[in-house]
Amino acid sequence: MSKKLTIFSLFLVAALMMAACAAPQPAAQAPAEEAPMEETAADMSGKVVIASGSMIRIGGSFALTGPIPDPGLNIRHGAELAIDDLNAMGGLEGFMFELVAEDGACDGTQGTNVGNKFAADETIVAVTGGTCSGETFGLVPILLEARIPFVSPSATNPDITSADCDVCNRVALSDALQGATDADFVVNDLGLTKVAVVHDNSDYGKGLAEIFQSGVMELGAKVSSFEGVQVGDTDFRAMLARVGADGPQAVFFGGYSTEAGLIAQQMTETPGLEDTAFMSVDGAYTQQYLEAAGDASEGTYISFVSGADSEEMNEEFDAKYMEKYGVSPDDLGPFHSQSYDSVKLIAAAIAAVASVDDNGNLVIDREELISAIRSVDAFEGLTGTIKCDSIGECGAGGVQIFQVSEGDFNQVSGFGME
Amino acid sequence: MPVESATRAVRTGLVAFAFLAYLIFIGVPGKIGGSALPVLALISALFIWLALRRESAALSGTAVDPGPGAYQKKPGWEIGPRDTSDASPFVDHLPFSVVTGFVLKGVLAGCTTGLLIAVLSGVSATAMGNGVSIQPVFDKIVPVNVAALIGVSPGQIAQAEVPLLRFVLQVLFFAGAGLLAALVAAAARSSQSQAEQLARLTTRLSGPTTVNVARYAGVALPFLLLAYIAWLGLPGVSVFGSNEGTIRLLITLIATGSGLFALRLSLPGRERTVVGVLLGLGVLAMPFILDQFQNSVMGLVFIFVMMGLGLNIVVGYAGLLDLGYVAFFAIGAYTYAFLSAPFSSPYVSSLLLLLGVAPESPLLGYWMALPVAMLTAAAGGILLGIPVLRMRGDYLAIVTLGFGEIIRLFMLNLGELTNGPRGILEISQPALFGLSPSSVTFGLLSSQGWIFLLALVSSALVAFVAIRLNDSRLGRAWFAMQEDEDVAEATGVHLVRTKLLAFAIGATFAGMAGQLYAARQINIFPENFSLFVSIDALALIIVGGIGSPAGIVLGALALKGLPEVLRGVDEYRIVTFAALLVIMMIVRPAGILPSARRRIQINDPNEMGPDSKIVSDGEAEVVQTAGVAKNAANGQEEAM
Amino acid sequence: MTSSPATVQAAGTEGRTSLRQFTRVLGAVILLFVIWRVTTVGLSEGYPASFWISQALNGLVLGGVYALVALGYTLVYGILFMINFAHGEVMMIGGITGYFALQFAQARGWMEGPWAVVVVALLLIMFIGMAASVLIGVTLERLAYRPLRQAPRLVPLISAIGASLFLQYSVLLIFGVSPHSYRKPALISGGLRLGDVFIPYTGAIIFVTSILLMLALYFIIQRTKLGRAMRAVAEDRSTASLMGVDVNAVIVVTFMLGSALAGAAGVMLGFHNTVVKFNSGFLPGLKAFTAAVLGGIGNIPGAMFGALLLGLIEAIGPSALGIPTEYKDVIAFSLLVLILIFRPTGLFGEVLSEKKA
Amino acid sequence: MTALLSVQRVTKVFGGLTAVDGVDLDIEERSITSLIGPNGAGKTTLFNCLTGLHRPEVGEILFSGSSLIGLRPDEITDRGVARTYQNIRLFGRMTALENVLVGQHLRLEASHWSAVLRTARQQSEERAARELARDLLDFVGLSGREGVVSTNLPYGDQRLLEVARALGSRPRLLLLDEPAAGMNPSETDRMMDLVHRLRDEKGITVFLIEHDMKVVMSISESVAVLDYGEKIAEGTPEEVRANARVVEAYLGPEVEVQEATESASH
Repeated sequence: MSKKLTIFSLFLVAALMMAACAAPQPAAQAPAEEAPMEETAADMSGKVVIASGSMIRIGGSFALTGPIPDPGLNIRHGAELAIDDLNAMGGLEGFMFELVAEDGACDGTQGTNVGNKFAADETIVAVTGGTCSGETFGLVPILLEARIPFVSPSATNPDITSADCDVCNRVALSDALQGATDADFVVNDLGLTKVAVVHDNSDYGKGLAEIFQSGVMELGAKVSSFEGVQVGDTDFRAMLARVGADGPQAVFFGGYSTEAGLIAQQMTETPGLEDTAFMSVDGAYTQQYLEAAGDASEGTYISFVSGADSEEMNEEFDAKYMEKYGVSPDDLGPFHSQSYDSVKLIAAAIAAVASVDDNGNLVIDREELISAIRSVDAFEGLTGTIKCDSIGECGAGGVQIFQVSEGDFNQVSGFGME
Repeated sequence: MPVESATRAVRTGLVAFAFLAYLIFIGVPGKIGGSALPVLALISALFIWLALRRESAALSGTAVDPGPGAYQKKPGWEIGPRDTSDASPFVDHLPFSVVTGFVLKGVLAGCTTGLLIAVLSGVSATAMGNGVSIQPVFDKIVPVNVAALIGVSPGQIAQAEVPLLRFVLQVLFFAGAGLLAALVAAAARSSQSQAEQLARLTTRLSGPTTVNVARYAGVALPFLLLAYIAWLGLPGVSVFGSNEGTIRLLITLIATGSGLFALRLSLPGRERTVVGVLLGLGVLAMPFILDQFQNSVMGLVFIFVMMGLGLNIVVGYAGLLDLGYVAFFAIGAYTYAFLSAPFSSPYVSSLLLLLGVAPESPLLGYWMALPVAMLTAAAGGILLGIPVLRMRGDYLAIVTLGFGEIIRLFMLNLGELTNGPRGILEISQPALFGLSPSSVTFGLLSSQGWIFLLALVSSALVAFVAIRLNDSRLGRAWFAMQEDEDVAEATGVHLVRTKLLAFAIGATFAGMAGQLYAARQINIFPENFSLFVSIDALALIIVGGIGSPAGIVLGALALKGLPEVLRGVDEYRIVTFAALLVIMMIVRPAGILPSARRRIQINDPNEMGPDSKIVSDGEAEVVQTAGVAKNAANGQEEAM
Repeated sequence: MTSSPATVQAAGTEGRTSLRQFTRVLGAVILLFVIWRVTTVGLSEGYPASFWISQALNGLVLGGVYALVALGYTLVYGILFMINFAHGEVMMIGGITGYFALQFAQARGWMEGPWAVVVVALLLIMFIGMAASVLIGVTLERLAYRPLRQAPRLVPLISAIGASLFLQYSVLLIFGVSPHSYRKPALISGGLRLGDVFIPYTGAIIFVTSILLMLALYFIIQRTKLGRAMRAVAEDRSTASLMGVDVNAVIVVTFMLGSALAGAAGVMLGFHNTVVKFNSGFLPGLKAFTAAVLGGIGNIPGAMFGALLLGLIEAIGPSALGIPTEYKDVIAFSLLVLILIFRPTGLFGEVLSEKKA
Repeated sequence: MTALLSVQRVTKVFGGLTAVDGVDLDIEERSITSLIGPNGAGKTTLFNCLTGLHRPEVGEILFSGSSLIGLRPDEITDRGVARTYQNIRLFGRMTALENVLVGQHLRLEASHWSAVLRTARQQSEERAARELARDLLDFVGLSGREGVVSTNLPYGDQRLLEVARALGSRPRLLLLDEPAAGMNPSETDRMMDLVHRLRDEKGITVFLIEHDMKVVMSISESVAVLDYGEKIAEGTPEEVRANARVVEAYLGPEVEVQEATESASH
């Protein structure tokens, strides 16, 4: 018996040695073995090498589950269409693009997991996403360390781009711009002096509401109340009764479409708010808002960040979207064009730095790609002419303000009116 | 008799169709695309095969003794081979008629499914082709799915260009699937009897040896898997192409889990010590072997192991159902965040400025912050513990749930202190002697690997403390309290102190886990600490086996690790996970690795019938006798 | 025999003098704080009386919905001593089904017809929603709970959590992620205006209907043979079965009753708040569960009272205390904690629940 | 000589029902005293008052000179009062040995830290505790049953185990609530023998509730009788047997009284 045990433990030791010794090998031997191996994706000097016949893989972090899966799906569709279009045009030097879609769930934990998944995969060239700011904050530190640039189509938190983070980019416009423009519109264009501010306690909604609040106060108007609700609430009557007691001239809501629609609708049932103006932000610039608000949506204001989009490109895009997914893009959420553009932007940057080496492999230098994204200039996208600045703000155009009439958004102010 | 089997076949087809209809409604064919039909056909084949296997098992029982008893022994979830030893002469010369019977049944079942699928897709396609709007919502998902199912593009359906042949093809496909299932079932049946005979023969020849070999194989398995993971990590090795990361993660999860089984399989004493030490070394080597993604997932798994071990003290040892455990996790995370993130929150920053601390530099490093986070969490545990001392059972559950929500809502709304929904950013990373871990380990350890290593070591420590405490008089007092609070008190257990100790120790562990979680996330937000974290922690200790640290590790591997493996099927993973949770509870309610002591499961005497018995797992069957099960209840009534 | 468990509770706590003093002091401190807040802050804001009346009405409507759902929790708990965590989802299924029924009716123009047609159609929609909920509730019981009836208590809880997630995400995958908007027919949109108080028709309907349904339930339980059987099973399952009660049938009926109420709540909430989606059952479910515990879980009048109280506190609390509305859930849960500190078995919970303690 | 336990005017009211009504009782050190009375007479309630489960509205309970009123059950156990229960209340999923170890909970001093570190002192204390637990199991006649899960013990053995658990806290006064209930004659004899040995070998004062008159008469040195919460008689077994009120309480002056007594107890 003891002999058996000895043999057995010897075997175990051997197995363990295998396990333990295997670890140092990649690091120690990788540089030496680099040259002869064709399959290797990235070498030590920070290059992505794509063997001929392989795909150029772009990661995507989308909020497919979690609180706002609808816009997440819409953004994914936009990215998929961009990949389809890129490949339909023959890809890049004969290399096709591939979207590696992951579920970021609009949540920091999932964002971290997704980021680590991309960072571990040496074939991932760049990332589009994340959908939500919290999710994107999960991606940031990991992608920064892994030197993978990302372009977010919809994370609007002002803190996402900064001078410290060279891989962080977005085609969405920062909330700072939208909040300030909305405040200007309410005070100067509508001439209101007393507004109530409501937010949905998401980092997006609350951030916007605070920017709006300070904007309004700077312009000399009064903020009668500042209230929060929760994403997913459906009964806002108690909160609105309180807001209404102060008799504001307008209610501003920072948040997403369902809550915005319901607030607009329930305002008509609240004493003191029946005829008060309602304004919300790009999160509510959807078909869903119109549906949720019903007749109450008439006359409400919604701001949206947009570019001087060419109608022709957008119509073409909408048609393709309809064809492939059987839904109109606006049914799901507002950021499909931004998503499409962020992928196209990444592809353009890749095209600028990629080169084919002697073996027929496509070589992309990570550092070059990071700076190439920042130096994109005059890229024609669905949202307009995109130009990235030094901190990664690539959003085109500006803030437009729409008023709902006859069940449709009609622009009343802002960018593109002149 | 043929009518009966025909009805049974049709019923099988109906069940398969119901399941497939569910898959169609949740959009699986649209996801699969062109090959949707064959895949669905294969799934239906699986159903039919399972049904035929059950029937064949029942049939072989009746071959010798065709009494009604054989049918009453309806096989439950165990689909595996039943005791067919008596039936072997019958099975040996498998008569031709049985095979044809099988085939007929399989084809009939397949045709039923196929016809129904064809009707479903045909009706939908015709409706859509004629421009009938079924429902706006269905219209969003149906065209793509039905198109994939028929094998045409959505556009063709819209123009009503679907040839009838396509539907015939569908029926044929499913009929073929039924045929395939029948043939497999028939073949397996004959080979099954052969295999059984072979097994009996080997057992007779060398009884204990085979058992020993199986045992050694079980013990060796985790080591083989560890070696395999290491090999997969070598440069140039690529298995299954780009999915390598996920496959390797899966194997890592299995290796860790099977290690626990290996420990249980090994003989107590020297052998177990050797296996334990080697396994420990192997697991400690993992952070160096795995890549960043796998490390990050394993790090999360072991953070949840710590949580689970802490919650287990409260729920498993002391029997206090706590649904708000996330509160202490959050307290730990936020405490560390306040101490280590620059300008973490307006209040804290101004306080720091007042104290003359530069806001950009972290106040305390990871190690210095650790006791602070633990103490804060423990204080939170005691604060929660005091008001709930008198509450029992479900009242305790809902109050703790409320407490967890209150903490989360405060974090969300106390913007001045916690920065509200915008969270706390740039939390500093744990360092080693002031150096970054990768510089100490010469680049062998990624930051995520370092977190994983820390999580491993911390959970080992936590498990050690938990096990030792449970073995001491405190553990006995907890258990006594769980069994009968009043008697425990009358026997000399200081209830207040014992309960508060359970809450405090549990909370301390959660605080540790929370701190590590904050370090892993770097940026934390109130939404990270929702009710679902509590539910996850509770689910993992119950799935793993309440009261058993090894079970908790397994539970965490299954509940926090597997969903990451299932990433490929993104939106389906939660549904799959949820279904697995229900099935798991039904198949193995005591958890994967139940604790030996608590085999006789937690029970409220009142909810059990007087003659009830609980089979906690395959090994032990403990019958609670009628008189004693009623004891506590009667004991209370005796008070008058 | 029925009164003795309560005395044990008293006995178990009586000796702990220090704890009792602690709770007394705590109670006094909290009461003083609340009075101080209400007088100095809440009232000083100078809200008119109509404001308080509107808030109270909002609260009652909310409470009515909570009550219907809470009754399902309480019924199931009373009989099986399990928390049916998926009950909120049963309600959501009712709401979703009601939405499709409404779409169907609207497509056929029934909603624009004479008022009698609209009323009949609305009732029909509610019944369809209830039927769907009943179907789901019974299926849940059969597949996810019945196999676990002999298992330890935590096991069905986890199974219920799994079922809850499964239902939510199945609905997400089948009906899509976007919320479905109910379009109120003209008959019930708008409301009654009494001076500065506005009562939405849907709110009034919810309150009245939920009271009627609760009375019906109370009648079923107290006055019918079925109710007697239910109470017998709740009291002692094995004895009841010895007395010839079909325990399985009673449990199924319990699930049916609870689910029907939840389905009705789902449809009415759909009309009132106009949106339903895959997770719209979760939060009301949680609140209703809180309400059921507040009143003493397992106790039917307790659930009704607890739900109405919770609704009122949620609506009035933030204004009365002068704190932001985002703390309404904090107030709700704090109320729960406080009430349970002083009455550890809920407001009405003595007989049934104490047996389980 | 003062009594070990002195109960003075103790009254306990539940709602409208006075369960124990101004009971006075003295129990001498190293005596065996029985408490008898019809069902529902308030015997167990008195026990509950003694062990801190109930707090009497009126009265004083002195244990070796100091008051027990207002103390928690575990504090009373710490003073040296242990008890068993009418309907056995063991820790069902623990082994016999573990049950007795829980009984010793109060007498173990090692800190929880030392349990984590397994210090030598803690280890030797644990060993001693196990030793003592085995001795106690031997003493009550359960040698060899250490590892049996208590639920699986035969009924009579469960009663013995309850006594062993109570002994774990090294009591001076042991309250036995119907120790012989439900036992067969030979088990009853064992129990009676054990009660004697408790007093003779361990020097423990025993106060027991018992219905079996044979047991009461043969082991008690003094007997107290409760009826409707009131003490109606006290004295030696012979005196009590001869007391007219006791006979009346047990047999009833009329049949209705007895019925009332029974219904009150159910």
